Amino acid sequence: MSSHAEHPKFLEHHFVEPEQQAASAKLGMWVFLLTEILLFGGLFVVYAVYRAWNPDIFHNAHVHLDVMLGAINTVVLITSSLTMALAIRSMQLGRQSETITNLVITLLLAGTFLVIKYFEYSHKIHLGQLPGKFYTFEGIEGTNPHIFFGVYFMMTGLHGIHVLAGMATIIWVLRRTIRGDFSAAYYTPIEMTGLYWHLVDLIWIFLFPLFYLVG
Amino acid sequence: MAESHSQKHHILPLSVYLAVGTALLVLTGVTVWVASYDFGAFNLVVAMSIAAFKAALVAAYFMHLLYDSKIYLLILLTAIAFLAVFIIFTMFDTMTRDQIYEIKAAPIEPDAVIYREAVDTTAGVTDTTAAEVIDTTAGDTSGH
Amino acid sequence: MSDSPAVHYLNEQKGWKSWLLTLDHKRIGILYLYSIMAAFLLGGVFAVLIRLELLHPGQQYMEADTYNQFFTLHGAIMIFLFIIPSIPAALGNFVLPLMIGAKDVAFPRLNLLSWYIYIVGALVALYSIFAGAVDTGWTFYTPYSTESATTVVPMTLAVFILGFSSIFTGVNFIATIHKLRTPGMTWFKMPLFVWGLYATAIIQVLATPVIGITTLLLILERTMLIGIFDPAMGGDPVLFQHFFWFYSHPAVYIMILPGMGIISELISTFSHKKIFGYKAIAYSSLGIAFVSFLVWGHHMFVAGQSELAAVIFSFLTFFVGIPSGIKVFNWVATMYKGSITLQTPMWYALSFLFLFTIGGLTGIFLGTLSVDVHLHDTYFVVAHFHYVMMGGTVMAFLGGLHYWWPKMWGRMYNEKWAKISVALIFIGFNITFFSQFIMGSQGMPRRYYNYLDQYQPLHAFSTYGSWILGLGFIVMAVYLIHSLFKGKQAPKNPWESLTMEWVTNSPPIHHNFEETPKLTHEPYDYDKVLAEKN
Amino acid sequence: MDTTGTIFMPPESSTIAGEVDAAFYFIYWASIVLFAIVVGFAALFVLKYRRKKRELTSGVAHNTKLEVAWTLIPTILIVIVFVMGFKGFIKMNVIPKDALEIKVTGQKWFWTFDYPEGVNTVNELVVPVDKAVALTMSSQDVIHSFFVPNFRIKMDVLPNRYSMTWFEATRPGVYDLFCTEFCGKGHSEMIGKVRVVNDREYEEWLEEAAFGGEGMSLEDYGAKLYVSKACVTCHSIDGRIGTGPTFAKVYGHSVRLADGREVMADENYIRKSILEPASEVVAGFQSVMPTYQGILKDREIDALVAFIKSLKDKEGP
Repeated sequence: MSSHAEHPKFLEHHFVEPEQQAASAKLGMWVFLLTEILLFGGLFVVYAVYRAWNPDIFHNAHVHLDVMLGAINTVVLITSSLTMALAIRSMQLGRQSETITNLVITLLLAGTFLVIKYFEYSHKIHLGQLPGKFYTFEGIEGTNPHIFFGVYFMMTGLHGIHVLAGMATIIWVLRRTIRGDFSAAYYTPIEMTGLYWHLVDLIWIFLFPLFYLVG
Repeated sequence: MAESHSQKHHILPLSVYLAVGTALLVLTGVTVWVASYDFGAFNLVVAMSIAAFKAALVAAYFMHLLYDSKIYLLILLTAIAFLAVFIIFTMFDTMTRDQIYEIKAAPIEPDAVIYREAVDTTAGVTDTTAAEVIDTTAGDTSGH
Repeated sequence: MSDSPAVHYLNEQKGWKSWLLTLDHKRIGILYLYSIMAAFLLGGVFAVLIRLELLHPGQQYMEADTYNQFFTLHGAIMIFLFIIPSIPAALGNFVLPLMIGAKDVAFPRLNLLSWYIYIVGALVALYSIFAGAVDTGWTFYTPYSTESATTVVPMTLAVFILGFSSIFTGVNFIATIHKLRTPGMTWFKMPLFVWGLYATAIIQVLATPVIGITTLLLILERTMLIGIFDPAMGGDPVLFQHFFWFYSHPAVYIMILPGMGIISELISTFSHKKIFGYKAIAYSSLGIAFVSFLVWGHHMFVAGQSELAAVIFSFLTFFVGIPSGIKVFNWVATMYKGSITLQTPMWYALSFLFLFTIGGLTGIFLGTLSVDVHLHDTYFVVAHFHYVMMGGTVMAFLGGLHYWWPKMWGRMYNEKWAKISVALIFIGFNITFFSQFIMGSQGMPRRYYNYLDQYQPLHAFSTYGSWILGLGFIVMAVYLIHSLFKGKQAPKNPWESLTMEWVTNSPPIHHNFEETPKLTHEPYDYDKVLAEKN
Repeated sequence: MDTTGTIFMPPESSTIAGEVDAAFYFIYWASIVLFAIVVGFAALFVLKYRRKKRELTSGVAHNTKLEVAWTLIPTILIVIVFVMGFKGFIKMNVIPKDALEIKVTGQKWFWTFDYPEGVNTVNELVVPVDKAVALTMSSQDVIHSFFVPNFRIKMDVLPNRYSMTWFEATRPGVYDLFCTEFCGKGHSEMIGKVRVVNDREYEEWLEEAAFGGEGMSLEDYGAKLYVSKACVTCHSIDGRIGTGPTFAKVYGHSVRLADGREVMADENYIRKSILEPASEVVAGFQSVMPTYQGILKDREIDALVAFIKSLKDKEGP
C-alpha cells in the first residue's frame, strides 16, 4: 500500500509521516478543547448574569460551601495534573513503567476528587440546598437562592462528568501502555488524554474561587 | 523504530514540572488566604487574577503551549475571545435594561413560585401560571 | 474512452456491512447524502401540508395543534437534520479530501462516528414526533417550551446530540484542511469551496457547543425548574433568546458559507475564467464567520432586551452585509468576458445569484431597527430566510450535487430533464415566497394557523407555488435515480474543471489518487490551462 | 401622509409610521438598484459571453478601483440606513410625557386593557385620535407580542416583566391588532382591534364602558360579555368543539371531568370554571384557560352564567 520503505505500524494509511499524524491529532484535540471551553462557557455566562443581578444571593449562599473541601479538591486535581504531565514526560523518555506509575497516581487522585465531591453533594442533598423545585433549605436570606445552587450543581456536575470521562480515557491509555503500544516515538493518545485532563483542571481552577471563595 | 520517525518533542526537565506544580499549590493557598480579607468589589478581581495566572501556568507548561506551535495558543485564545464576546454582549443587555425605563429592569414578582406556595393560590393570576408550570413538569406528555 | 476504473470505491467492497463500517470519506459522504435526502423529503412533506392548510382561512383539514406541530417539525427537521449537514457533511465529506489531494479526512473513525451520532439524533427526533410532536417552533422559546405539554425534552435532546455530530465534522475538517493538503497547495492555492468549508468548520466548533449547553439548560428547566430561563422560577426568558441565537445566528452562516463556496466553484468553472478577487472571496468567508458572532441580538429588537443592546447589535449586523456583497460582486465580475456554458450546475449558480441577492437585500430591511419593529415575526421574515436558506443554500447544494454527481457515481444525468427541473424549482420558489414578502409587510404574522381574509389571495398564490416547487423536486428525484442505473458513463472531467477532484477517475478509487497528485496550476487558472491546451 | 397604503405597506395611521415607511422605501429603492445591477450584469454577461468556440479567457482577477467602489458604496449606504433605523427606534422607545397610560395584559389567548379610569376591555383597545398612548405591558403566561401593522409598532409582552411601547394614532378607524409571538393553540385567534375615535366619542365610550348592564336583562348582558370578554375565542355556542368545550347544552347537564369525576353543571360549577379554570377541567380538553379573577365583576359573572343557562337546550348546527 505504502511506497515508504519504512511505514510504522501506528501510522495510518492516509498520513504521509508520523509528524503529520501527530500534529493532526494535536490540532484536532485543541479544537475539541475549544468546543469544551464554549460548552462550559454557556454556564459561565449564566453565572455572570445572575451574579450581577443578585450579588447578595451569591454572597449569602456561597458561605454554605465548605472552603476546606474545595481547597483540598483543588490540591488533589492540581497534583493529578502534574502527575499526568509527568506520565507524558516519562513516555517521551521511553520509560514505560514510570508512565504506568504516574497514570495510576493520576487515576487515584481523580477518584479522590470524586469521593470528596460525593461527600459535598450528599451533605447538600441532606440539607435541601438543591436546584430548582428541589430546594427546601430555609437558612438563606434574599430572593431565589435556589438559582445559586442550580448554577453550582450544573457547573460542578458538568465538571464532574468530565472528570469521569477523563478517568475512562486514562484507564484506556493505561491499558494500552501496559500492553506496550507506546514508545518514545509514538505516544499521541497519552498526550491527547493529558491535554484533556489539563483542561478539566483548568476549569476547576476557575470554579473553585468563583463558588467557594468570592461567591 | 527509526530515529527519523520519532515525534518532534521538547522534553522539559523534571525540575520545571515540579516547580510549576509547587507554584500552583502555593497559589491555591494564596487565593484561599486572600479570600479571608474583604476588598469589596475587588474580591472577584483578585480571585480571578490568581486563577488566570494559575491557568496560564498549566497551559504554558503542562499543556506545552510555551514550546509548541503557536497555532494551539491561537486556538485557546480564540475560545477565550469568543467566550468573552458571549459574556460581554449578553451583559450589554442584562445590565442596561433600565436605561430608558427603570420599571423594565427587574421582574414584577421577584420571588420564585416555590417560595410562594403557602400563599393563596387563587389570589393572583401569576400564581396560577406558576401552578401550571409545576403541573406540566410532572409529565411530558400529559394532556393527550 | 471510459474513465471508470474497473475497481472503484463503490464496488471495491460489497454488502451492507462494508457500508456501515466504512472509514472511506466518500462512502460516509454518500451515507450522509442518503440521510439528509430522507430528512429533506420528510421536511418537504410537512411544508406542503402546511401550505395546503393555509390555502384558505380557518380549518381546512387539520387542527390548530397539529398545524403548530407541523410547522415546528418542518423547521426543526429542515434545519438540524437537513441544511446544517447538507453541504458540509454530505458534499464536503465527499469532495474535501479529493480537492486538496488527500487520501481521506484527518480522522476517518471520528468521521464515521459523526454519522452515527447524526443517526442517533435523527432517531431521537423521530421518536419525539411519534411520542407527541413538539409544538414550540424550532426556536424553543421559554417559557412556552417549559410549559408545553408536547415532547420538548426528546426534541431538544435530539438537537443536543446532533450538535455533537456537527462539532466532530468541524473538528475533522479543520484538522484535514490544516494538515492534509497535498504538497505545494498553500492556503491561497486552495479551491474556494475548501475556504468555505474551513470558515464553516470554525463556526461549527465555536457556536455549536453553546446550543448544546442551551438545550441542556432547557431540559433541566423543564425537569427541575432551575430558574434560569423560566420567569416563574426567577429566570429570564430573554436570556434564553440570547443563548439560543448565540448559536442559531452563526448557524445561519454554517448553512450559507459552504453554499457560497460551491457557487465560487461553479461560476468560475462554467465561465471558464479565473475567479475574480480570489483573496477577497476567501477573506470574506472568514470575515462573515467572525462577524456572525457579534450580531445575534438582531433577532431580539422587540424582545424586551435593552435598547442600547439593540442599537449595538443593529449596527454590527450591517457589517455582515458587506462581505456577502463583495462575494456577489466578485461572482458577477468573474462572468465578465468569460466563455460561459449553461449546463445544469450553472443554472443553479445563476438561480442562487438571483435568489440570494433578494434574500441578502431583504436582510438589510430586517437589520434596520425601526423597520424591523414592523417586520419582525411576520411573513416578511419567513420569506427572507427562505430566500437565503432555500434560494441560497439549497440552490447551491443542488448545484453542487449536479456538479459532483458524475464524480460520485460515474454516471451522467439527463441534461434536458435537469433543466426542466431547475426551471420548475426556480419559478415555483419565487411564486411561493415572493408573495410572502408582500403579505408580511402588510402585517401577516408568522406561525398563524388561521388568518384574516385580507391575506387570502396571497396565501393561495403561495400555496400554488409550493405545488410547482414540489413538482420540480419530484422530476429531479426521478431523473437522478434513473441516472444511477441508466445514465451515460461519466468522463473524468465532464466540465473541464481545474480543481483536483477532477484529476482522478469517476468514480474515484478507494484511495482517491493512484499517487499523490502534484499541483501543476492554481485552481482557477483557466487562462493559462486553456491557452496550453489550444 | 400615505393613507391608502402601498403594495408593501398598509396605510399609515400613526405618527411614527411615516418615518418607518421612509426608511423602508429608502432601502427598497436602494435594493432594487443593487439587484438590477447584480442580476442585470449577470444576465448581460450570460447573453454576451456564451461560449461559441473554445475561446481563451483573460486571467485578470483584480481591479482595485472597482473593488474599492463595491466595498465603499455599500458601506456608506448601510451607515445611512442604520442612522435612519436608529432615529425611528429611539422615537418608538421614548414615550411623551403627557401620554394616556393604559395597562396591557396578554394571556392565552386574549388581550386585556386596563384604563386609568378603572375600566377594562378585552381584545378591543379604544383610544382617542391625535393623543399619545403609552402601553405598559406584561403577560400572565408565555411571551406574546403586541403588533398593530397600521401603527408600525410591535413589542413583546413578557411574563413577570414589564415592557413598554407607545403610539399616537393620526386617523380614526378600526385597526387590526395581532399577537406575533407564538403562544400556542390559540395564537392565531389572539387578534384584537384598535378603535381610534375622536375625543367626544372617546368620552362617550368611557362612560359606556363603565356601564354594568343596567337596564339590560342579565341574559342579554351576558351575550354581550361573551363577545367583549373574549369567551368566544375558545367556546362556541353552537356545539362546535373549540379550544374549550361549547356553551351549548352545558347548563343542567352532567359533565365528565379529566380526572374521571362526573359533576352537574350548575351555577356554582360555571362560576368556579370562570374563576378557577384549572380546578375542574372537562375530559378531552387541556387545562389552558386563564382565570378571570380580577377581570370580571360579580355582576358580569352572573350575567355570563345567565347567558350559558339560556343555551341549555340549544341544538347544534
